[in-house]
Amino acid sequence: MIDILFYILSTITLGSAALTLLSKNPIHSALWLVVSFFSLAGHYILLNSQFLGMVHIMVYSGAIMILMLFTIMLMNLNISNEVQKPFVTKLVATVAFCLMGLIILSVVMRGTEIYELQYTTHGKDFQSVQVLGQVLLNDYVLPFEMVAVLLLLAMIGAVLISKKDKTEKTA
Amino acid sequence: MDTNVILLLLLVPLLGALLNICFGKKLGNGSGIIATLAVLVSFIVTVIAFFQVNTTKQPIQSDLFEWMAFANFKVSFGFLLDQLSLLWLLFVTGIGTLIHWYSTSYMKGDENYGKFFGYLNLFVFFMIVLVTGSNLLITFIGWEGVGLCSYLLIGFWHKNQSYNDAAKKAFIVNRIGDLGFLVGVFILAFLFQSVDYMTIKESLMHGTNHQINTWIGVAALALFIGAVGKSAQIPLYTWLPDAMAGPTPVSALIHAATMVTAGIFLITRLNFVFDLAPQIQNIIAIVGAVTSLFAASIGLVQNDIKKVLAYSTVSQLGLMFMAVGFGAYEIAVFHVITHAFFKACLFLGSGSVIHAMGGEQDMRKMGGLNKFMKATYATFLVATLAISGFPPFSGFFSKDEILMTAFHNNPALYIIGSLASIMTAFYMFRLLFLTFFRNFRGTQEQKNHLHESPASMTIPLWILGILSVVGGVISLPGNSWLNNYLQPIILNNAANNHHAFGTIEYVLMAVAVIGALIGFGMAYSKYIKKGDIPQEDEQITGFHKVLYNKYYVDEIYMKIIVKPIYALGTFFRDVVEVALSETIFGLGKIVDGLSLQGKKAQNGNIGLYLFAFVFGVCIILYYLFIAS
Amino acid sequence: MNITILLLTLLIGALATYFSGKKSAAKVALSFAVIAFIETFVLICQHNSGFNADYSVEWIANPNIHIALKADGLALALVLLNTLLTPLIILSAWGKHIEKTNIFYALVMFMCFAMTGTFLASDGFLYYVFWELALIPIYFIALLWGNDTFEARKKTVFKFFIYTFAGSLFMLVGFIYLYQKAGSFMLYDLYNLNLSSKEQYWIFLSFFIAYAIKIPIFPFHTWQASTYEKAPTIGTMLLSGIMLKMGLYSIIRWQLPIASDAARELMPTILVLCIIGVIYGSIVALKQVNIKRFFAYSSLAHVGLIAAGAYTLTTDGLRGAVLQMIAHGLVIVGLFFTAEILYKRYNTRLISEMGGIRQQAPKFASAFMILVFASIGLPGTFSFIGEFNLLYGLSQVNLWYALFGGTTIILGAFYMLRMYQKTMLGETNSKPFADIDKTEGIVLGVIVICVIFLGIYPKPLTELITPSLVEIVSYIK
Amino acid sequence: MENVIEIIGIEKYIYLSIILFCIGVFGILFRRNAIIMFMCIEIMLNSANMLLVAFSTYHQDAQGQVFVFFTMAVAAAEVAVGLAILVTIYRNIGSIDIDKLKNLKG
Amino acid sequence: MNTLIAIGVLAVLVLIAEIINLRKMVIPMTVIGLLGILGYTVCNISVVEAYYNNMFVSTRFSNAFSSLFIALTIFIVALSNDFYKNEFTKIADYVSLKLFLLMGAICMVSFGNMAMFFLGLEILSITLYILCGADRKNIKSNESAMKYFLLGSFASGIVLFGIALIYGATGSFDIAQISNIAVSTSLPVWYALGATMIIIGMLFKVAAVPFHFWAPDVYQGAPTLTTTIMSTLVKVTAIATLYKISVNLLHQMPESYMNALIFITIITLTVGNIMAIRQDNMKRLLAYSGISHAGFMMMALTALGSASPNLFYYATAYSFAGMAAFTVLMAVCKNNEDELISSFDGLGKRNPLMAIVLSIALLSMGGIPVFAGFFGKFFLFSQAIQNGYITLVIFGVINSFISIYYYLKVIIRMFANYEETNREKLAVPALYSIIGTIAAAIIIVVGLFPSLLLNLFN
Repeated sequence: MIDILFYILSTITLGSAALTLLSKNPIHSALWLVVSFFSLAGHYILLNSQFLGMVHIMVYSGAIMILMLFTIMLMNLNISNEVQKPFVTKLVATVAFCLMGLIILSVVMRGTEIYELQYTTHGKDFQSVQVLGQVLLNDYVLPFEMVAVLLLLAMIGAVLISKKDKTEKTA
Repeated sequence: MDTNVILLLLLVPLLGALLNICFGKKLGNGSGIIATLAVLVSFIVTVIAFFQVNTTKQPIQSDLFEWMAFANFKVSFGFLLDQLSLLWLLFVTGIGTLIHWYSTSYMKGDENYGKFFGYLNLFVFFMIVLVTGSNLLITFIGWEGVGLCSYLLIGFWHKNQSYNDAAKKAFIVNRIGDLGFLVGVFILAFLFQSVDYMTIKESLMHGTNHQINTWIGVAALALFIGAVGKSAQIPLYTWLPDAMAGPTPVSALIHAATMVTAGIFLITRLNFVFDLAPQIQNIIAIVGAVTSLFAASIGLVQNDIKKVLAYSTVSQLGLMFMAVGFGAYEIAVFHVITHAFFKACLFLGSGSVIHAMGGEQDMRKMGGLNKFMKATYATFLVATLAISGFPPFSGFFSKDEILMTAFHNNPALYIIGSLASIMTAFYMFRLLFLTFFRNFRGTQEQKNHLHESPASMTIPLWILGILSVVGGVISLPGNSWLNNYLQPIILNNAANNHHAFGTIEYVLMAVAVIGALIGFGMAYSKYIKKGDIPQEDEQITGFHKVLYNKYYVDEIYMKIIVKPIYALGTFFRDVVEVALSETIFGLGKIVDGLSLQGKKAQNGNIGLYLFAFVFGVCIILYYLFIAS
Repeated sequence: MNITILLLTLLIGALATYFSGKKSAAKVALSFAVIAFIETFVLICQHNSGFNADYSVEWIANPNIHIALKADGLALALVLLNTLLTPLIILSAWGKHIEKTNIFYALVMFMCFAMTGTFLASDGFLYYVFWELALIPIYFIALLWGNDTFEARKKTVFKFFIYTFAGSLFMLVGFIYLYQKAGSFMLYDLYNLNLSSKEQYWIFLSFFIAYAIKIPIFPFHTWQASTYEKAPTIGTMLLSGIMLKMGLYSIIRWQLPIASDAARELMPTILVLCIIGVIYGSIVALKQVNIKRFFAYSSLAHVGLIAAGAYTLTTDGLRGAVLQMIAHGLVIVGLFFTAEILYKRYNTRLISEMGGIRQQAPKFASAFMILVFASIGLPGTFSFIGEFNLLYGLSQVNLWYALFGGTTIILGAFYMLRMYQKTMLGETNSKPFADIDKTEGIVLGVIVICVIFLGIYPKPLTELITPSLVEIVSYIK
Repeated sequence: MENVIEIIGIEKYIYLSIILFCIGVFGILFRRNAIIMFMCIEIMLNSANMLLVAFSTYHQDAQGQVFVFFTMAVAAAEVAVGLAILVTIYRNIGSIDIDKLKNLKG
Repeated sequence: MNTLIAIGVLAVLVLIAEIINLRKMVIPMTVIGLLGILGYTVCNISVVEAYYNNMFVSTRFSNAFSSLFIALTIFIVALSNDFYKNEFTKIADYVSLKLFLLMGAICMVSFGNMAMFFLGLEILSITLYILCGADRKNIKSNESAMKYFLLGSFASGIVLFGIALIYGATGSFDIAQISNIAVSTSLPVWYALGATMIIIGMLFKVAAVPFHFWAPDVYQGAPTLTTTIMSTLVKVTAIATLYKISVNLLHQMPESYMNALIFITIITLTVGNIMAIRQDNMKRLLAYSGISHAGFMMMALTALGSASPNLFYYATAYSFAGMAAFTVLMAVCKNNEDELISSFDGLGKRNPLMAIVLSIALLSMGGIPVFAGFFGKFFLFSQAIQNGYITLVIFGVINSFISIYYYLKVIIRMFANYEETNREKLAVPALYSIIGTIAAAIIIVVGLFPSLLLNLFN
């Protein structure tokens, strides 16, 4: 049951990810990506990380993708007028994709043969919101603060780059 | 005392040289006087020293200071006045004084009058160094020093580039010999841990090591090459005829009387070394004999008065080498001395002629000068008789001794020597007849100008003429003063085991005289009786032409040595240099080209960068995880 | 006297010259150079009286690097050459209009400083630092004050710099390797290392590249002629007179004692190279049309012989090398100065456009002639002493080397006299040629006097250097 | 749901995320529309997130999930800045085709 | 740790100053503040301590590098005054961004946990994306920002994937723990794969070949001050982090890792230098030279664990030389469209001080003795030889003289006596002159007394 679910979700994830980059219309791509993110959230929930799954949906599908859609619409890119890459480039891209996938996969597969998987539950709670909160705000408080710094500077930066200043308007 | 004598001997000419070179312009005519006096002082010192040594039988020796030090030996700046060096000094300074005196008139009016005497004095200085050096390296200073002066004096009229060529040639050819000299020094120094004559002699006298004999042979050969260069023997003789470009007194002093005999001096000095290398002695004798014949044959047809004398000098030097080669050092020395007298006389005489002719040297333009220049003619005649070997002139004795020695040692060489002597007589009388007899063939202007030279020129001529006549007394057959005198120097003295003076010797003498007469007769019949005048250059044909062009030796040397070197120079400059430079800096060009290609590859396309990135990752992963 | 004073004098001299302004720069530089010469003289006197002027203080603790100076006879002799030539070189441009005079002379003084340092340093690292430092001023001197168009000389000077720099980097690698072995850069620590023959082989080669380019030894000489041609004459004098001696000195001081087995093993090859250089340089010189290039090739021939002498590994060869270094330094500086005088008067360096000067300028002609004859090793000049030592050293190894090396005395005479004939002799030139003036006279006079005096009485120098050489040879054995 | 890793196996998750990652890479190589490329980068980051969560469960350790939070923040910041840059480019050249950005080369 | 906090506080103060309209105070305040922080850090250089549950670990290595970063930031902030003259209203943004960048850099060398490493990396990168694109009306600036952003986030993705894999293998983000686990037990291949991916990500940051393509383009397009930051501060940070990561992750790796690293080092050296030869843009030239310097610094990876003083020395020498060079570049090219090398023609006449500063900087980079760059190379070569990597050293040597070639080309142009370049004197803001001189002085002083820096490590 669970493994069927896993396979279905995986298919959706991979399929929608592939469609994201194969769609000619950027809006379609964005929507396919949302689908992909939702399926990933499904994976998270499958892995019993409900909280993370929800956060994921909120941040990615809710914030990031909306931002992207806004941008796409702002630039009026809904009609695909993108010039396609030449065929050779596409071929090479495909080759690169296959090559990289094959190499990494084969590395991992060969590795797992040697490494015997052991899995024993210790039964402790490790993924409830409470535990996550504790870990995040006790052990990981410094990175947490750094994330704050990161977001602050991203904000400053985004404003710095995209804000039109008054002199420009008058000019 | 000894040191002072040596210093006086050396420094007076040096001082004269420096004075004349530095202040020649200011001294004016005084420079000639200063120079002559300087040499005269040396001569007087030499005479005093000569008598001292002759009485005490002890050489005067002085080491001034340590000059060079090597790992296994030291070279001191030392001088040695022994019988041999004094003998040389006597005629060097003696004839030197005369020639200086002669030059005061000869060179009068030259713009570099002072410098001329400066160089002459410098030459005398170096010649003194050469003969008095107590070791090979001091001798080498003199050896090269006289070469330097020879260079300076041959090219004295430096505005004429062909004279400069001659000077250069003289120096360079001499240097070939000098390399031989140096190699000889290296071997001797290596063998004996010394370059000092006395020390080498000592160590040779006490215990000869047979193993070193081959090396001694090599050393002797090398030193002989040095002598060949300096004394103008085959194959390095070509510079001497060209050296006649210098002022005539120079030819007399340097290229006839003194410097060119340095080779004989060296070999005599090192007789103890050469005695150990019989094969080399053989070579020396052969080279000497061949040179004498070869040069004499060229002399037969030359028309330049000085060239004839030059080839004659080469030829006479050949005879001396022949003597040296037979181990008859004292005979060679004897001939050196007599040769110095008569050849100096001949050169100065020819100088007088040239002076009178206003610089003309071609005998075809002369003739009948005996009427105008009595003193010159007389002395010239005497010297000619001497060189041709007519008794009782000095040349007869010395030449005869050489031929006699040759006859005893190697009859083939005797015949060659005799032939050379006959030729000598012929060309000398040819010279005499063409110059002084019959009618004057020059221009009217020259004829009006003809005059006897001033006393300062004729007196030296007379003195030398007299010496040419009586010079033979120092080594009369049977009772040779010279042999006894040189006994301490020459280990293997011919006086000790001299062959008996018998019938055969008288026959040989007679043969020699007849030979001289034949030469005289042929010259007489051709140039007096028939009244031949040598042909113009372009009319000369056949073997005569070969002779006239000196067997084309100069041309051959030019073709096989000088030209290839130049060609090589051009080749190196234009091909090898460029190629080397290109190969080494070509690497730079390759890098530069790579850079250009790289610049093209970096085309600004993000896609490309990403591809590179991804492929880079793939390659790294492949290498790390799959390949290994 | 402390040895560092000498170095400081030169360094301060460089700075003082820079700050002295354009008008007095030459004077300041000259006075400091003369002071340095006097100091060197004092040092040598002290050395002769047994005073040990070695100096050592730690510079960097890890890696173990010292500011170590060794003032033995060998080093002092070369320092003497350096400090004697520097004032002469400065004098040689006396009164000549030079742009940015202060910078120019400051660079000259700085170069003198660096070269002195190279000769004195006994810590390999310090030595390397000085070695490289000497390269920078000459680069700028040649580049900014050189002849020909800027583009042309840029290319040449560039090649020179890169080439020599490239060579010396390999030496640096060698030094680093040695340091790893010895844990120190100090001269004696390196001498006492026990290196395997393979290590020695590589060390030797890494040093050899640096030195062969600097000296230069055939076939590494391709930078030489064009750089000499393009550099201003002062630069050429510094290069040929002193700088290439750095390479030769280093062979003796560093390369041979450290990698002696390799030196012995490779000796035939290197001697052959050196001797090819002698003959090759002479023959190429014959066909040169530019007088500075001509001297450059003559220099190639001479230093080839010097290098050959050094590589004989005999005391005599080494002594000859050192003596000839000094002799060659003096003579080549004199010769380049004559080239400069010729250029000043005629505004050309083409030999073919000269000639017929001797009568017009007898003093100049005489001085030039003495230099020419000194250059070809006439006995009585200092070069002969060196050359004889060298050839004798070579003959001890193998007579053939001496014979082929000795061709220099024939070929040298050949090209030198040919050049002299073409430049000085012949029909009096229609162009006027002023005889030398006072400063020119001083420069040439000092050189001529030194060359002749040392040719007759070389003992002070020989005694100065021999103990050091004997010591070095003892390390080689 | 307790032992989802046990049932499915951690390696499957790894394969999944690797493939997802490679799809992201492929997209970046494949497209020249900058905004799609942004999306592909998001896919890559998400594949890593996926992996982190899977390993977090596998190790029964909360740190992995905490790390995912940070990643999300980073992704958000990146996207914000990236879109800002994209907007300025669009303002300047009226296109977001990265192949038109070829002024800098050589 | 206090350093990091203080910088954060300073950054916030800068933002506050903007709000209360004290823009003129921003730069002096920042410089003074940073000087204080620098003093504090240097004084506490020997403090070895872990903070916040091992998130932030201060060691000699991290303290020394932090000090270097702070010093570089001081220079950069000081340069901002004249550089942003036309955009003075945004000065607080710019300065605070630089301070954030500094925080990121310090996190990267002091991290004790992968989270800190990753966040530091991202703070650094994102700030740079912003700074690259800051000159937004300039299409080149946009382009460079875009290129950097795309490639940078791609690299971030790889790093993150690597971190995830390592986490999978070890179950920890703590670098010390990971290191221990890696030594003590045999790990699945994920670990090696993860480590490789992280290192690849860092190789991208240091612009090692073949991940170097972005560097010249981005350097050229970015505002010059940003380029300065990238080629000094960021490059040094990246290399220090690479070193630290390698030390912690790469021990007991098979020989092939070292081979790969050495190979990458060699091609980085070579490609960087060869490409630099034909450049006619000064910024590109410095970018390529920066690539080759990265190669030199990567030599430190041949002696993991013992090379930190050498690496630090080289990093200092290189970054101050870069600082000096870029200061001159800014002074010379401030009004030019392009930073062509030809704009340096005749600088020796137009402004001798700047010409000398640039010459010193370039000669130092080229490795001419007494300048710090030489000793840097020397130490690295020396250590590589010690570890037996002679091939590497030989390539280093060959590259040294290739690099001299193009450095000299610039120097020649400055001192050339071109007639046509007899342009008027170049007026340079006083701060530029001061900063250039100080940087040059540091190069020389550090060169003459290398122990000053080397002793920081013992």
